Amino acid sequence: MKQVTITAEPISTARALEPLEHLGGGAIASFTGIARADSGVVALELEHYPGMTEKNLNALADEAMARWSLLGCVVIHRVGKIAVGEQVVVIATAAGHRAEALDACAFLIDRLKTDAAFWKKEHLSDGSALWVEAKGTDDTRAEKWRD
Amino acid sequence: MKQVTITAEPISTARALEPLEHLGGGAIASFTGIARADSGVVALELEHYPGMTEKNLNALADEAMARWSLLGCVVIHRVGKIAVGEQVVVIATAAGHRAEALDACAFLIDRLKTDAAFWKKEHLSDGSALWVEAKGTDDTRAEKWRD
Amino acid sequence: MRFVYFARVREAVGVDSEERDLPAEVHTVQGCIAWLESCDPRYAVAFAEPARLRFALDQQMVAADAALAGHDELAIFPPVTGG
Amino acid sequence: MRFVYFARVREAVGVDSEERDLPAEVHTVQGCIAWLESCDPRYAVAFAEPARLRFALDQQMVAADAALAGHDELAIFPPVTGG
Repeated sequence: MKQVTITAEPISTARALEPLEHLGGGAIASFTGIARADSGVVALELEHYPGMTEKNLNALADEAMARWSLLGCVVIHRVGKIAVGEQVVVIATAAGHRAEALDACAFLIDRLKTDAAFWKKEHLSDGSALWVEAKGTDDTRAEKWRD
Repeated sequence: MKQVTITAEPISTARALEPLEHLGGGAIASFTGIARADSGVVALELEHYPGMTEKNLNALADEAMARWSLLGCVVIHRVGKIAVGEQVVVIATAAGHRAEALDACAFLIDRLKTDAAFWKKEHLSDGSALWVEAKGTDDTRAEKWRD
Repeated sequence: MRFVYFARVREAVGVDSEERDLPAEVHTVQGCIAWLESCDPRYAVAFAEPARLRFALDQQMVAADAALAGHDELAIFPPVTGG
Repeated sequence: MRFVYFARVREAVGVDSEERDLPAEVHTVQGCIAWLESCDPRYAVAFAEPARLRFALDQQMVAADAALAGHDELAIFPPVTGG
């Protein structure tokens, strides 16, 4: 079971977990990314490359499914304007045992950060906005999954 | 924010995540353990040591909170008879960034398996029941968090 | 001393817990195990595999050679299997 | 060739996408960049930091020296920052 969704509507970890809860697996892991109120940030704006971003996420989900023999994998990413406190991304994985579910979940969020065509802008309380810079630490974390 | 619960009632990841969703963190991770239908298993029965088990879980939660500067930590473990497909344990962590939330969540479930006073019995479809043996691989995974 | 048992050990002993006065010569967890085994064969069955026994004194995990002095409750159980 | 731009690059170029006929001597992604820069100063601004540009040909990530032959769409954008 694989579900990849890019949506401009609010997303929810609880709803993302539902399709994974009755696959017969003994383990489900999830990661939720939330818009943080960093220094004056009131909202994020997420841009993506329609078509390519879906391909990126499907490729990552397929890789995780195969590498960890997952029973299920859900990747949901919100786009457009996202208020502080709202969910930006939800990853959820189901597997027979915990190591597979946990590792696949960490893999998916680490690699999504470096491999999927999304760009994030921060809207500040003074009305200005600035594009978020890619972080070297993201590359480092993503790199550890290549072997 | 720390919540440790041992209960004989059904538990839910969605409800466990709620108190973590508005702490201002950018990352929430969760792990859910589900009773698996292994070879003839129809239900699990979880026994615990009232008093000591709560201390074990609180000690693990405190250690995770301090080690990864968590904003929140929820550990919920069900006891008593648990039908196949139902949730046995839910761990959820909230932190500023993903590495802390993910690592703390993995730490908590790995160490819960070796450090918390729970014992699991499998009820089989033929009416028999047997105690689950502790696994050496659990010790190995728990060991990697000691430094 | 109050003894409490869990899981496979509890089933083999046949009770959840019991209160017993210890002989003067019993000073350690291991001493309790040996003494209980001498009291009744069901303890010998319950404690048959020492490598698969764990102990807690007043809800703190301890080794088999731990001293009983100052403690009220000894729990005897198999390795834990939660989660 | 259809050009598409995202994020900071899109804002600097001023359009989401555009269709342009390439001169015969432009064969690579890097060649496109140099040629666009020669067309209008806003491309020079958009492409000012080559180390912070990424490219995709028909939605496949490619390096700056990738050949254009057989492709219809070149996307130019900064490093991704999703999640």
